[in-house]
Amino acid sequence: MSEKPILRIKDLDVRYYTDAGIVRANNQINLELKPGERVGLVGESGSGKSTLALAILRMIKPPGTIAGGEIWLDDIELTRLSEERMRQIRGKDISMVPQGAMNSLNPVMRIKDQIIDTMIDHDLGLSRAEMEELAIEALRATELDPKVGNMYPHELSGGMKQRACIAISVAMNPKVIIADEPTSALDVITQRQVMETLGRLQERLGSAIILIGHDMGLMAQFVDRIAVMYAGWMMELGKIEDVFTNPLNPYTQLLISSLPLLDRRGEFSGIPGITPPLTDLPPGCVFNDRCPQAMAVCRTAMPPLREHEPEHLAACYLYENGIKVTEERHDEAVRAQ
Amino acid sequence: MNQLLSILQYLRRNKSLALGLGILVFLTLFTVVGLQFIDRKVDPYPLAAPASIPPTLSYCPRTEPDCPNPKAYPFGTDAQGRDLFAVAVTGTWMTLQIGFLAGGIGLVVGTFLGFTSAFYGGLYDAVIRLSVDVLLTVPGLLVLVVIASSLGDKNITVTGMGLIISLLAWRGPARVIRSQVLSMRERSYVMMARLNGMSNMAIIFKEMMPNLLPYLGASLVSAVTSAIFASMGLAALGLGPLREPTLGVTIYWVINQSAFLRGLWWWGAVPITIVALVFVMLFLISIGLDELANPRVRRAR
Amino acid sequence: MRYSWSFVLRRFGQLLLVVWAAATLNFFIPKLTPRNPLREKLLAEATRSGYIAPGFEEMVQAYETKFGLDRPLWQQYLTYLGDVVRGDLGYSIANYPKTVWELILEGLPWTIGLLLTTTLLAFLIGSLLGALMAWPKASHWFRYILPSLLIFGAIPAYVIALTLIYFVAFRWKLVPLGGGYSIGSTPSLTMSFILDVLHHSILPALALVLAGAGGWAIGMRGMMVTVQGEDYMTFAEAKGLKEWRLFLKYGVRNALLPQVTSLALALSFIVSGSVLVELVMGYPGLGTLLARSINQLDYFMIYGIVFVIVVAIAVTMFIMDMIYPLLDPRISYERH
Amino acid sequence: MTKLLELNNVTKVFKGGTVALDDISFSVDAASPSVIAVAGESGSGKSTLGLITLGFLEPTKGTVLYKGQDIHKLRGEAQFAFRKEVQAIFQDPFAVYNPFYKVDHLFYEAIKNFKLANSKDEAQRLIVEALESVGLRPDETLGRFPHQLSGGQRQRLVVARALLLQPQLLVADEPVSMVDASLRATILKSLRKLNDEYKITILYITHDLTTAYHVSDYIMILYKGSVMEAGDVESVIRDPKHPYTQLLIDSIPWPDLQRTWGQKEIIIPDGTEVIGKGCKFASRCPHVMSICREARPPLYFPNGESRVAACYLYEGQPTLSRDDVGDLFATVAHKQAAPVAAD
Amino acid sequence: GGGQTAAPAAAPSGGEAAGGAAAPAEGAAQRLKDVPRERTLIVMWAGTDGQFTDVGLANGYATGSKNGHRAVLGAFEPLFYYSAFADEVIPWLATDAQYNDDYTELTVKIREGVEWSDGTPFTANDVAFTLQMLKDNEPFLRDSTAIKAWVESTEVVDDLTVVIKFYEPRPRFLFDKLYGKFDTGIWWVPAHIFKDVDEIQGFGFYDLEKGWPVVTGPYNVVDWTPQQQTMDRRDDWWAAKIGFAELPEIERIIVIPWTSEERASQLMILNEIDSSLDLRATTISQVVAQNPAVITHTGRELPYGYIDWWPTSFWFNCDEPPFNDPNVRWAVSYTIDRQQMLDVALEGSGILTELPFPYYPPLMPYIEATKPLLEQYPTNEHNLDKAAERMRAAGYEKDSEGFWVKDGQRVEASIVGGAIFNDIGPVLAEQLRRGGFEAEYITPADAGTRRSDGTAKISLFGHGGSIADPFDTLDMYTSKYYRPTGEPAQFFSRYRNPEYDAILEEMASMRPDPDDPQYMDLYLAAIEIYLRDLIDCPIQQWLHRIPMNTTYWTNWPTQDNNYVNGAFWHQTVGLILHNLKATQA
Ligand SMILES: Nc1ncnc2c1ncn2[C@@H]1O[C@H](COP(=O)(O)OP(=O)(O)OP(=O)(O)O)[C@@H](O)[C@H]1O
Ligand SMILES: Nc1ncnc2c1ncn2[C@@H]1O[C@H](COP(=O)(O)OP(=O)(O)OP(=O)(O)O)[C@@H](O)[C@H]1O
Ligand SMILES: [Mg+2]
Ligand SMILES: [Mg+2]
Repeated sequence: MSEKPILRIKDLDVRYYTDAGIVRANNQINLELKPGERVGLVGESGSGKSTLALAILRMIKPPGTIAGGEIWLDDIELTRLSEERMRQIRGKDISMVPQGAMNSLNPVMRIKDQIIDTMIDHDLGLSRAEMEELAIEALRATELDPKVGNMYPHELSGGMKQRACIAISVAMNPKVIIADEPTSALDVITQRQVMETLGRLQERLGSAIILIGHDMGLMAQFVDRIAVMYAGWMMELGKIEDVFTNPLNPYTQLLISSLPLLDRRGEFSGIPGITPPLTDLPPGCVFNDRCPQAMAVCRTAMPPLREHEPEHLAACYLYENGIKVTEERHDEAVRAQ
Repeated sequence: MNQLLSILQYLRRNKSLALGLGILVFLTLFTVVGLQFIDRKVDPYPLAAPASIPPTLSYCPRTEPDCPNPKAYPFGTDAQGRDLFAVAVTGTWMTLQIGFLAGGIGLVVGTFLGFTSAFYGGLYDAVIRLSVDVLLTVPGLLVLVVIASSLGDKNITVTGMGLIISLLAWRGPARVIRSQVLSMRERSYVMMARLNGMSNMAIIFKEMMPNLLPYLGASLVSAVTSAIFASMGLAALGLGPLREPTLGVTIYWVINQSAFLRGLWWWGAVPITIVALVFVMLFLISIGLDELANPRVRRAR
Repeated sequence: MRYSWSFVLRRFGQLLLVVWAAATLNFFIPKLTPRNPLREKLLAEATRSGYIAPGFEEMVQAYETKFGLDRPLWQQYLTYLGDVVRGDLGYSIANYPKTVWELILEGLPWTIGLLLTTTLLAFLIGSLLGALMAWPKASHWFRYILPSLLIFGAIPAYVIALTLIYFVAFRWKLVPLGGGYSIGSTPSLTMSFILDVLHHSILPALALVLAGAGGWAIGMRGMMVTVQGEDYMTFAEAKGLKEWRLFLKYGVRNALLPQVTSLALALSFIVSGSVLVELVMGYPGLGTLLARSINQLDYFMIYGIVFVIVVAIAVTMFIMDMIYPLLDPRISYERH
Repeated sequence: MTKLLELNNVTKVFKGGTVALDDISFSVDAASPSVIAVAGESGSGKSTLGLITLGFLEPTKGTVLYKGQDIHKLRGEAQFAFRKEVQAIFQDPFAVYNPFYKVDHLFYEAIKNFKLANSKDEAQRLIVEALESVGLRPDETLGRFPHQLSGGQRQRLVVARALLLQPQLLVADEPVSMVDASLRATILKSLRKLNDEYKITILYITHDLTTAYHVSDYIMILYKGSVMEAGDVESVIRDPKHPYTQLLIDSIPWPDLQRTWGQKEIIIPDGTEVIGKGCKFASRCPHVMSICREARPPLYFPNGESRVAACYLYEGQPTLSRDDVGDLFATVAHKQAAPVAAD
Repeated sequence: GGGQTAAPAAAPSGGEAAGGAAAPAEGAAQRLKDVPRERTLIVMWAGTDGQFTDVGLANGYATGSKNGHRAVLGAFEPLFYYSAFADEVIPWLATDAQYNDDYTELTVKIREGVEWSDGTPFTANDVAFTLQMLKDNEPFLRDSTAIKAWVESTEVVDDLTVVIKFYEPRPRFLFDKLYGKFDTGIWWVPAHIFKDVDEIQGFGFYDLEKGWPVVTGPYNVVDWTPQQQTMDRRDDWWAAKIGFAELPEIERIIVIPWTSEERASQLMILNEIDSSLDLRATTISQVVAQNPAVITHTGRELPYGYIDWWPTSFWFNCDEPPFNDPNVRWAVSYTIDRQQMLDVALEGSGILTELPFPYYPPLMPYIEATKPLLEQYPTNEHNLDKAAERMRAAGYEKDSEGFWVKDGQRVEASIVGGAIFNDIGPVLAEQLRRGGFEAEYITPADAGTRRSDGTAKISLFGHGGSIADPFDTLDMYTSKYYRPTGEPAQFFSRYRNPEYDAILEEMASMRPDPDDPQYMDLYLAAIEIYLRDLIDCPIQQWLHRIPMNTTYWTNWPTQDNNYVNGAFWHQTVGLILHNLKATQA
């Protein structure tokens, strides 16, 4: 894994300045993405997943703003680009497969035209006929009938709409695809179809993909690495096998144990308590008030995301260089500071 | 206290509402304080003052050199000797009275019909819908002329004017609210209310109505606006309480007596400014309420 | 074809029903007054010369018989229905022997020319302004200066018209002082005459557009705010579309749809809606004609104009229903 | 055996011509309250079934009986009792709250209308009890507006409300699909509790077979408004017989690195299928036979097990006669106890 | 101003304008010759709200037309012109008219050489035909009721002589019907065309192809749309041919429809128009001030107008309480302050009147003779004490709010007005209000009906009666016009007094002559009753304040050049047209 990352997010902070206070939606997010890699981003509702996606595309709208950090696409730093340069990158270099495909297509435009629009605005220098050709190709690539190009969104089923969205997103051969809950509104069969299509295309194009969702099952089936978010912070990041078999952060542990499995019928174990509001986080680790293993140190500051095992990072005071530590040692450490 | 603070905080963000309410406060203060300086029964009517005096803060009638009883006409007087300051002070309220009466009744009736028709559907709905469509074709002027000619030898009163305008003012709201309710009827909480054993009327009034409140508020503003427009239009056609110093009637006299040509610019400027102010106020409040009512804006909590 | 013939037929039947009901209602309303339009008319004529000739009452009665106004109401109603079906709107009482059609046709071109155009212009301009007001990336100029221009929407059109006339036409002499065309020119299909007409329509058009655009802007602003929250706007932006395309093809295009329905309604009010502006401008439109007919209680004129309005409204609505599916592909009347 | 709910040949055709339900019959036994899952892909008619059961929709054909009485003919007292005894939980835990009121409104209205309490205190006590039994802290939830609560809290409040009303039948339409993974378990647990402790029969509508598997006793798989397979949840999920069910289960993304999805190919229909004749799934079925396009398959008991499948692959096996479809779950339950031979 | 050229470029040829249609007539532009502005007279009147609704109704007897000569300005001529101001009769289409001794026959001599515009001679036959037509079409046509009641027959002696025979002595027929003055006088129709018309009142008489209307006057209409009516000079006019009169200098007359005073004033100030309907006292002063070229009857001095035959009064319904009591009527009169009305509403520019007569020279002897009576009955006095006295006499007391009450009833004194009284109306109402009457000024759309059926208890209205003879106005108060309230009455005082009726009956049969002491005594007896009972309450003289623009035309009728009254919409318009001289020769 010596390949150069295509996308690097460094210490990204995103804030929404609302009446109720400052929403710290993304805090110190660090993530690297290599070409062809599939990274999953999970976390409960409101944990800042979509915000991260929008931040990468620099589409955070007021009252939100990127408050700090850097986003590198290859050698370009996105947060400092002009709006026009950024626009050219959107859709072409970084594209998005939207959440809820149901409403993501312009209801009064034919599918084909919605694909072509992207091409026109990225100045490919193609003739109309050539672009139509490309659009049809994009549809074919997503296993849609070319006829679909002449249809309006409402004439398509949910799965077809989602494919159409994918067709639009990949039409420009992007280097990074961000898929924000692309299938959460679909039933399992359609979901599988769509995800298979997306996976195939991604492999063909060699793009990196960030899959956002809260369905751990889907993640298990699709991604190579997974990042777990909680209340705007990244709690754990690692290979999917590592995270599933050996979750480090207690939050991840609880999350995984609450998953329905075939051989555990009728057992339900949720995570007690509720997520704190992002405007009013508890001091220390954001999870400390729900964490069964919380220690005194956990109430001091948010632990940084550190590599505790090879390519397995976690933000938790329970570990030091991959070794689980006891509370006493921590207290010592705190005292030492 | 806390609540007041949060309201103020909200107003800081919702600038239109704040500005609109600001104008409202200003107009209220202006008229309420103004009332102390005038004789409400005399000053806004003809012959209360020397005619055609430009705005002046210190006025002495030319006829009396030593000026024993100086009276100022800060807004001037009109050609019939109304004190335009008194007109402004009393007329604003009269105008709003017409507007709110007509707009209010129009909205209440319209809301009731809109609600029931959308909620019960069927033949009732069809009848209401058809009636509204048909009634929409009746020229308002025609109705007014018919009423005016059966009115006897008095002018329409301010209240009467409001009532007459309200006769036709319900058509629009009925139409619009019906479609609002139609979409609302499918909401889950309406189903939930039924599961709670609530009656149809209870559902309409307790569940649906409150949620339309911001919307109704906005509609009230627009209903009031159109009612004031209507009253001014009718006054401009000479069908109104010609003696009463409502803003519409004042504008009627301005036009009728060629005030601009005669150089009596203040005669027109006073009512037009206030009308514009009133409308800007309603307009801003309406935009503000709109924002308040828009769930997408609210969601950002 | 997005709709079936049976739908068109049903919709057409509905149209006829509305026209009939509206025509009936408008037949009876003016009959509610105790006034005698003939006496009013003849009196008005007589007092113009300051002189009421003897035999006046006999004249009134003779005319009543002549116009059939002395017959029972139901007979008058049936006659009226029959005439209307044949397209015969009869004579104007106040302008006999001029027919209602003659008078309507005299006013119609002006009404259509001015009011139709200004209503559409106000719609377009207002909608565009409203959209820009809600567009976060639009220049601040739009968001702060234009709303203040919208204050014009707060002043009745005829007051705007009056003020405009006073300054622009009378004091500064930039445009003609009202009227449909220059005094001394004769209507003809020549360039110079058409330009003359356009020149004369600048002020009334300006007044109507200024007064009307505000309302559209408010509506559009609201819709645009809603549309901007839609997922497809986010997705379209993520596609890297250019600003104007995003604005027009994705934003405005969708926000405009609900406005179109209101436009249909607004179009149907152009006749009755602008009476005062026509009056102030000395513009020879149908609105003035209607207002006067109502004042004179010229039954046949009222019936005629209202009937034309009703048909216009019904037909506009019908046409709107028919073209709406073309504007909004989601609407379809295929199966119902 | 008294029937709590009975659907007889219910068909629902919507205005646009969509056949949402096609001749559905089943019944629920009053004596043994169970959780019955209704599953199927989007648009298969699940919600329609729920709404018809609740009496919010009227079937185009067929009847819905509640305790033996047609629910659309109920009047007065009986109607009122039906309203109280048949309750629901909906998918969107936000939309069921009237945003104008605090969440308490939902409880107080119910208590007031159904006269569940004689005093305010008693009402309060009832509410607190209900909240606590779904694991909510009253001081954290009551007196707040819906948007001030998390999705999980909102949904559990609805469950608590159902608990408070103690209905006989609860229609739960996708109660957890909008809730994230960590809360899902908590809510399902509460649902289970309703059935286990309060003996409430639950119609659990979902497209998520994993949760269906976890909470329900029986399951009914719908496809385009028709029953494809039905029976005891353990056998249906662990060993699906109908090709459609097999496909469904194969497509579940289990959070299990060992179980990869997508063993079965998904066939996309070519659009030539004839609607109304034969098996509805024929055009997507990998095992399609000519007979499948001829006539609607009856419900077979494959291998005499405790479930039925509408598929000709099991031709020759005993069938559930049309008249008995109504007793489907009863029969299945019976079979489970003592499988019987074909007739 | 921009854009107002008198004649636009010629249009391509095309068909003729069909009568009345609004569609732009392609032919019109070509048919019309170019006439420079300085040879064009542009006046603004007729029409309402900026529109002519009578396009194509050149027949003055058509119901919707503007009546008689007004349909097409300068096109129709009377037998005699009469100028009240010059007190002069000018024979025109006729040369002479003589009564027999008992006033039962009138012999009219027609001028030789008068021709209709289609070349047909105007003869005695046209006069006889017109009178017969009026008799036959009673009551549809203007004047028809009177003619039917008065005229027994006509006899055409020869082409130039016609004898009109009456049932009874009709000494006023000549003045009333054959003199063209103010707005009265019969309009003569061409017999050769009208004889084929079935329904006179439904006949448009406008078809440029056929040369209709057929007229005798020096102008005929050439273009007519809802926006303007254009009349061009007929150079083959009979009077020029036979040397009776010269062709007028005006080559074209354009009439544009009236909209509002504001617009008329603006157009006047910008020299777009040469004259208009009369303006209000307050506006005309502005027009004069803002355009030095504009003059009025009194030049550029107050009151800018001349007295019309239409003095304004408060008309009462004398048959209904409370105004059936002369005390109350007098109280009203004492309550109003006419001078204040003048000062405030008319900016000081009006003329009050003590009697319901226009102060015209022929009437002055009568008015002088009334002076002593007016000492006793001061109709113009503002005196609240006297008002109170009268009210108490009528049984009224003031209530706490200062209103007169009797039997718990306040005096409802709403004043029915009309647009032309909008200046004085509100002021008068307010004066009454302050004097204790529950008054309001109203302008209902059905004001006419309310006046005529008596539901209006007080109305502001003029008289249109006497010009040279007090009889015409006084006759309006006789009981022959009495109708119970609710029934329409031609004159609406609803005053009944047998004594008064008797006096008027006697006057009716006499030739009016101020020098005849018997006639004068009868007059004084009648006017004393009028004053004693104050049948109506004189307010002001009605002034025609007509702006006249000297930019293009001079020699307008003014008090220094008093050849006729200046209303160009009156029958005497011909005299004005003949007198106007181009300013820019
Ligand atoms: N436009 C906005 N204004 C204010 N706050 C916002 C806005 N958008 C998001 N937030 C807040 O930011 C936080 C993160 O939101 P985000 O949409 O990124 O969450 P998410 O993880 O995508 O959740 P979900 O799973 O529900 O999509 C939430 O608390 C949300 O309320
Ligand atoms: N009110 C309605 N009018 C017309 N068609 C409807 C209506 N409600 C549902 N349908 C149609 O009936 C069919 C069944 O819908 P239903 O909502 O029962 O499906 P579902 O199984 O609940 O789907 P989902 O999983 O998406 O909720 C669908 O094709 C749907 O489009
Ligand atoms: Mg999200
Ligand atoms: Mg559903």
